[in-house]
Amino acid sequence: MASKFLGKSYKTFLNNFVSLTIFLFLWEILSITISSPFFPNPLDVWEAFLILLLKGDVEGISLTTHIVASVSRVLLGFGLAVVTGIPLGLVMGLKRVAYGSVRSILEPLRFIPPIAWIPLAIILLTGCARYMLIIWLGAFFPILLNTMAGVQTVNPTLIDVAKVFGADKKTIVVKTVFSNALPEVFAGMRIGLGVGWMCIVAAEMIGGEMAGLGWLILKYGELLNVSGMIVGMVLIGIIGLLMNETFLRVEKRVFRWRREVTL
Amino acid sequence: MASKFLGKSYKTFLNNFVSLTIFLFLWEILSITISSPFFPNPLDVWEAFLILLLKGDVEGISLTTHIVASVSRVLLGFGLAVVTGIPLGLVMGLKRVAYGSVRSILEPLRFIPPIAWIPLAIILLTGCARYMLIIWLGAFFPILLNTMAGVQTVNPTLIDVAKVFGADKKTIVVKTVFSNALPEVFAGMRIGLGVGWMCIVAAEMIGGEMAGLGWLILKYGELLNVSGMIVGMVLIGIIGLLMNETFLRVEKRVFRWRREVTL
Amino acid sequence: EVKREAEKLTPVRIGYISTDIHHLAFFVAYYKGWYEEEGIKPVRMEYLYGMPEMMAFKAGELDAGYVGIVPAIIAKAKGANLVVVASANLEGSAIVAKPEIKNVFELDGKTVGTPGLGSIQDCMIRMVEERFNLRMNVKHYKFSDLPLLLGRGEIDAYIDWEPFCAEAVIKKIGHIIYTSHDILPNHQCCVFYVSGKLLKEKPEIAKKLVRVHVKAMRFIRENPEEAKKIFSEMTGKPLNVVDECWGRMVWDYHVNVKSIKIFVPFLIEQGKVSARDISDVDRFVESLVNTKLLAEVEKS
Amino acid sequence: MKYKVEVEKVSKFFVNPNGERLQVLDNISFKVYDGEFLCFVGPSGCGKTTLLRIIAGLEKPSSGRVRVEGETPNPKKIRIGFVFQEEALFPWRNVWDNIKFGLEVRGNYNPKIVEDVVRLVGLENFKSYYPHQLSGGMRKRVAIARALAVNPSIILMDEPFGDLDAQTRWIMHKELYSIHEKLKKTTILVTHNVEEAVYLADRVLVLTRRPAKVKKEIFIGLERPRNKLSSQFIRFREEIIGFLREEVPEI
Amino acid sequence: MKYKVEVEKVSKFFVNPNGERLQVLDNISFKVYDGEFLCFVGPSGCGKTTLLRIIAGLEKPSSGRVRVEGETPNPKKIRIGFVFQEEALFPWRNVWDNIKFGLEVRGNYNPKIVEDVVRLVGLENFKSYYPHQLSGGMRKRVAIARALAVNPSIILMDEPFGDLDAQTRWIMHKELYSIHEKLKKTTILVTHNVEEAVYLADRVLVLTRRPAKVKKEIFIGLERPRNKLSSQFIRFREEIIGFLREEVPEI
Ligand SMILES: Nc1ncnc2c1ncn2[C@@H]1O[C@H](COP(=O)(O)OP(=O)(O)OP(=O)(O)O)[C@@H](O)[C@H]1O
Ligand SMILES: Nc1ncnc2c1ncn2[C@@H]1O[C@H](COP(=O)(O)OP(=O)(O)OP(=O)(O)O)[C@@H](O)[C@H]1O
Ligand SMILES: [Mg+2]
Ligand SMILES: [Mg+2]
Repeated sequence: MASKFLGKSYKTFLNNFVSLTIFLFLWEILSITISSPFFPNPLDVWEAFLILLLKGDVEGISLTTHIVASVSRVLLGFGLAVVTGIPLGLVMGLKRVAYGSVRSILEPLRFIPPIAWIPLAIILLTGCARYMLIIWLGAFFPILLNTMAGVQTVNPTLIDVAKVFGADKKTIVVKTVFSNALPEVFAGMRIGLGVGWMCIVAAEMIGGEMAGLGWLILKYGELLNVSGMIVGMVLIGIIGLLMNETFLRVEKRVFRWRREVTL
Repeated sequence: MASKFLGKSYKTFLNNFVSLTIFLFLWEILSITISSPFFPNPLDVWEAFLILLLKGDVEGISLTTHIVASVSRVLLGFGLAVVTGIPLGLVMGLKRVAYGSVRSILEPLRFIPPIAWIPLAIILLTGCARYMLIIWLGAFFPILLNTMAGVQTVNPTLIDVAKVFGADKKTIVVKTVFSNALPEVFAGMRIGLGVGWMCIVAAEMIGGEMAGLGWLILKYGELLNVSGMIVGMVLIGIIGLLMNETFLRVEKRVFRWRREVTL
Repeated sequence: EVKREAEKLTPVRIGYISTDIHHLAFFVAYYKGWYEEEGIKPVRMEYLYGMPEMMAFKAGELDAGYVGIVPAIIAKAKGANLVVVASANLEGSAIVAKPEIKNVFELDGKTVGTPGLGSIQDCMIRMVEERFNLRMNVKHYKFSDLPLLLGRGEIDAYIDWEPFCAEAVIKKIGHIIYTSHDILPNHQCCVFYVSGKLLKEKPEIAKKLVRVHVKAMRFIRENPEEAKKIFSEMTGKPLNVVDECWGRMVWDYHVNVKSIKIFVPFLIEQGKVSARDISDVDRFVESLVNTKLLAEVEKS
Repeated sequence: MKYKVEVEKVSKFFVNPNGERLQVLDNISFKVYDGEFLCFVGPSGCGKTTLLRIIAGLEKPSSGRVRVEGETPNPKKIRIGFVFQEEALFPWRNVWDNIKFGLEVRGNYNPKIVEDVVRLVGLENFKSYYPHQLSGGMRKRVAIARALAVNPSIILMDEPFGDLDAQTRWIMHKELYSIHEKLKKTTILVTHNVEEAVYLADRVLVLTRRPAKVKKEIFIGLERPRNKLSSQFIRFREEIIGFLREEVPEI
Repeated sequence: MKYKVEVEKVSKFFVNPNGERLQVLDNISFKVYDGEFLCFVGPSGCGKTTLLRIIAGLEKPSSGRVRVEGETPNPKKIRIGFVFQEEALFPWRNVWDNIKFGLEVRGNYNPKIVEDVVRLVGLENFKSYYPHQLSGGMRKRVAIARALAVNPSIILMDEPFGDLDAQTRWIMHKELYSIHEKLKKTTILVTHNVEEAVYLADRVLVLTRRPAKVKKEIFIGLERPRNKLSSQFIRFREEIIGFLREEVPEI
C-alpha cells in the first residue's frame, strides 16, 4: 500500500514538474516575441526574487515581514468569514424565509467590489479591522452560499432518522445537515480563501502600513517594475497553493468515506 | 394555490421592506453619531443618485452608458468563465489525475488578485479582452471548484444505471454527473458572478475608457464624493441582485424536483 | 458638410489623469475645441494615476499625454519611447497638517502620508527630511484617501498633489504648512509628452499639439477664472476647492530641466530607478526632454 | 395505560405534481395496546409508510388525531426505534458509528450496547465498513441494529426484512420475537410477507388500497413460538392472503 | 450460441477499510444457456450482487474470466436490463422520464413503449410523480419498468420484488414469466424468496456463504405455469431451503 501511494504521489509530482516546465517555456517564448521591457522573462523574475529575498524591497523591508503581514490579515478576515458564514449559511439554508427576508440587503452587498469599500472602511473602522472587513467581504459570501447549497443536498430521510431518535434541532443540524454539507462547505471555504486572498491587494491599498504582499505589488507597480510585481504575484500564488494543499489534506482525511466517482 | 403563492411573495416583499427600513434607519443613526463630512446619510446619497440619473456624471456621461459598459464587460467575462469553468470542472472532477497534474499552475493563479493582473493585461491584451481577463479570473475558479465538488456528490449507482444501458462517457457525464451536479454548478455560477462583478472596479482601473460603474466609483473617490461612491456601490449591488434573482428564478424552475429540506 | 469636416480630422489619443488639476491645459483645450481647430480629433484616454497611463502608453495606446515627471522618468528609463515636449505646470504640491501643527519642524517624529513611492511628492518629503534633519514616520496611501485619513486623525500631515491638499483646507481638517515651492522653487511637476513615433513620423501633428498646449497654457494665465470653471465643470471638483489651490501652481510651459536633473539622481539614490538604465544623467535627460517644437511654436 | 397508540379518524392528503390532492389515508381509526405486536399488510402504495410516519410524528395528519402514550406523537418524549423502508444510513459513518447514532443523540452512548446489537445482526467483522462497502442485506441489518440499540419503548419497522435471505430473516424473526417476549415492547411492523405477519403479530391489520382504510382486523390467537407448518397457521395465512387479493390494484 | 453467459473460475477481492483483502467470490464457475431463466439464492452478504455486477461488466473480476455472448461483458454491445438492489432512480426525473432513460441513451425513445411498461407496472396515474413522492414499492416498480423498456437481450435483476406486496409481486411474476415465455430472454434473478425462485427459474444456483462458490445446482423440471401448492413444487422449495440453512452464518 505504502509503496503504491508513494508511487502515485511521485507521479503527480512529475506531472506537475512537466506542466510547470511547459508553462515556463511558453512564458519565455512569449517574452521573446513580445520583447517589451515591461514584460519580463522568467529569469528577470527570478533575479528580482533573489534581490527581494536577500536585500528586501526598495524600502528595505524583508520578504518575511511582507508575507507575515498579509497572511495574518487574510487569515483573520477569512477566520471571521468562516465563523460567520457557516452558521448563517446553515440557518439561511434551513430557513429560506430568513434568507428571503434579508436578501435585498445581503445580495447587493455581495456584489460590491472590495476596493469600493476602502473609503468607508477608513471612515468607519481602524487598524486591522479595516483589512478584515475587506477580506471578510470577499470570503464570506462563497462560504455562505456554498453552505446554503450544501444544506439542500441532504437526504431528508437522514433528517427523519435523527428526528425519530428525538434529536433536537441543534443535533439535527450538526449531525446530519452539517455533516452532509461538509464537502460543499469545504469547497466554499476553499473558494472563499481564494477570494479573500484576492482581496488582499484591495485591502492593502488602504495603505498606511508598509508591509504586505499586496502593498509590495502596488509599490512595484508605481515604479513600473513588472518583474517585482510578478514576484509578488507568484508569492501570493504559492502561499495560496500551500493553504489550498493544507485544505485538501484535511478534506482527504475527513471525507475518507466517499466513494470516488469515476467513469 | 395561486393566491397562496401571491401571499407568500407579498410577505417576502414586506419582510424585505422592513429589513431595508431598519437598515436605512441604522445608517442614519450612524451618520449622525459619526458626523464626518465624508460619511453621507441616506438622503445625501439619494440626492447624488438623482443628480446622476438626471444629469449624468461630472463628465456628462449618462448612467445608462456606465451601466451598459460594466454589465456587458462582466457578462462577457462571466460567460467566458461559464464556458471554460463548467467543462473543465467536469473533466477535472472526473479525472483527478488531470487536476493533480496542473494543480501547481492552476491553484496559484486562483489566488492572484485581479488588480495585480492589470499591468500584464495591458501588456498582453487589448480592448475588451483586458476586462474579460480580469473578470474571468474572478468568476472562473468558483465555477470550476464548485463543478468539481458537485461531480463528487453523484450517487455512483446512478452512473452504473447509465453504464448498463450502454451509455458512452459523454452521455454519462451529461445525463447523470452533470444533471446531478447542477445545483452546485448553479451555486458556483452565482458565486462566480458575484466575484466577477466584484472585479469590475479592478478591471476598470485599467482606465482608458471613460464609462463603467467601477470607473464611476473610482472617479467619485478622487472627488472625495462618498455619496457618489455609495450611489455607484448601490447600483452595482442592485444590478447584482437582479442578476441573482434571475438565477434564482431559473433554479426554482430547474430544481422543481427537489424536496425542500426543513427541520 | 460639418460631418465631412469631422472626417478629415486626424484622431490623436491623449492620456491624462482624471481629476489632476495639473493637467488643466488638456481640459481647457478640449473644452474650447482647440484641437479640432488644428485638424485634430482628440481621443480622451483617462487614467487613475501615472502607472496605468504609462503602461498603456507602452502598449502603444497613446500618441501623447499629460503625466507627472516622475512616472515619465521611470517609464523612459524602462525604455518607453516618450519625449517630453513641454511643461504642464510647475510646483503644485503641498504639505497639509492638522491644526495643532504649526510649521514643518513640528513634523519631527510625526506620521506623514504620501500618495505613493512612485510619486514626486514622496521625493519631496524626503528632501524636507534631509534639509531640516527631521525624522518622520512616512507612510504611503492612495492619493485620494489622504484627506480622509487626516480627518480620522490617523496621520498628522500629508503631502499630496492638488486639488487634494485644498480638499482638507476647505473641509477645515488641516492647513497648509509648507508648499513644494518652499521645497524646490519652480520645480518641474507634470509634463506634456508625445510618443517618439509620432514625433518622428508626423512631426507636424506633434507641433500642432504643442501649439494647442501653449495656447491653453496662455489662456490659463490670462483667464484664470474661466479656466477654473472649466476644470470644475469637467471634473466635478467644487469651485471653492479649485480656488483654494489655484495659487500653488505655476502655469509655465517651459520645462525646468534643472529640477529634472535634481530628481533623476535622487530617484536612482532611492532605488526607484536602476542606475543600470541611466548611466549618464545628462544624456538621459537630453533624450527625455525635447523643447525644439516648443521653441518653434513660441516663435511663430 | 391500556393503549399505547390511538389513531382516530385520520385522513392524509398529498399534493401531487399536477397540484391535485391525492388522498392516501381515509378516515382511518385503530388502537394499539401497550405491549402489543401489530402488523400492517396492504397493497403497494396504499399508505402504510405514511401511516407509520404519522405515528412517529414525522408527518402531520390532514385531519383526525393521533395519540401516542396519550399525547401528540413526539419523538423527543418517547424512545422510538424506527426502521425506514428506504436506505437511511449515514454514508459518512461506518457501521459502528451508524449504530451508535441513536445513543449519541440520546446522550447515553455505551460501547457495550453497540457491541451487543452488532452481534445480534451478525456484523462483528464489519464494524469499520462504510455503508457503500456493505451488501444490501447488511445495510438493512445495520438499520435494524441502530433502531434496537436505543432500547426503544415503541418499535416501528417498515419492511425491515425485505432484503434478507430466508435464514437471516428467520433469525431476525426469532430475535425480534424474543425481544418482544422479554420486554413486551409495543411493536408495529409493516410487511409484505404474510407468513412473517402471522408468525410475529398479535394482530394483523389488512389495509385497503389507496386511500387506505382498515379492511380487516385479525387476531392471531396462536401460542408462541408458532409453528409455520401447523394447519392453524396456514389457515390464518390463507385468510389474510385472501383479503389482500381482493385489494390488489388491477394491473 | 449455446451459452449466453460463461463464468470461469472467477474470484473477487475487495479492500476493506483496514486495508485488508476481503474475498467475496471464490473461483466460481457456471454457464447460463441462451434463453434460460436462472436464479441465485444465497445468504446475505455472500456476493450475489457482486456476481451480477461482474456479469453486467460494472465490476472486473480479480481473477478468472467472464464471457457474455462470447465476449468480455460490455453493455455498449449487449442490451442489458438491470434492476439494482438499492434505490437507483434519478431524483430529478419523474416516473415517465426515469423509465424513458434507457431508450433515450439507446437513441430509440418511443412514447408507445414507455406507455406500455408504465401500464405493466401499474403506474398509469403516477407518470408525473418524482421518486420522492412514490412509495417504496412504486419506486421499485419504476426501476423494473425502466429495465424492461429497452427490450433487453439479457435481464439481470437484484431482488426486484422485495418491496412489493404479495399480490403485486404475484402479478409481476406472471408478467416476467410471460415475457420470458414469449421472448425467451436470458434472465438472471437474485432473490431471497425461495418460492419465487422455484416458481420462475429453469435452474436455481444456491451459493455458499462468503466467499461465494456454487453450493448446489437445481434444475426445476416443472411444467409451466407452475402450481405453488403442488407437492413437487413444495419439495423443490424445501430442498433449497435445506441447502440454504446449511449456509447461514451463525448469528
Ligand atoms: N466496495 C466494497 N469494499 C469492500 N467490501 C465490499 C465492497 N462491496 C461489497 N463488499 C463486500 O462484499 C460482500 C458481498 O457483497 P454483495 O453485495 O455482493 O452481497 P450480496 O450477496 O448481494 O448480499 P445481500 O443479499 O445482502 O444483498 C459483502 O461482505 C460486502 O461487505
Ligand atoms: N410527498 C408526497 N407527495 C405526493 N404523494 C406522495 C408523497 N408521499 C407519498 N405519496 C403517495 O402516497 C401514497 C402512499 O405512499 P406510502 O409510501 O405510504 O405507501 P406504502 O403503503 O408504504 O407502499 P409500499 O408498500 O409500496 O411501500 C403513494 O401513492 C405515494 O405516491
Ligand atoms: Mg412503504
Ligand atoms: Mg445484494
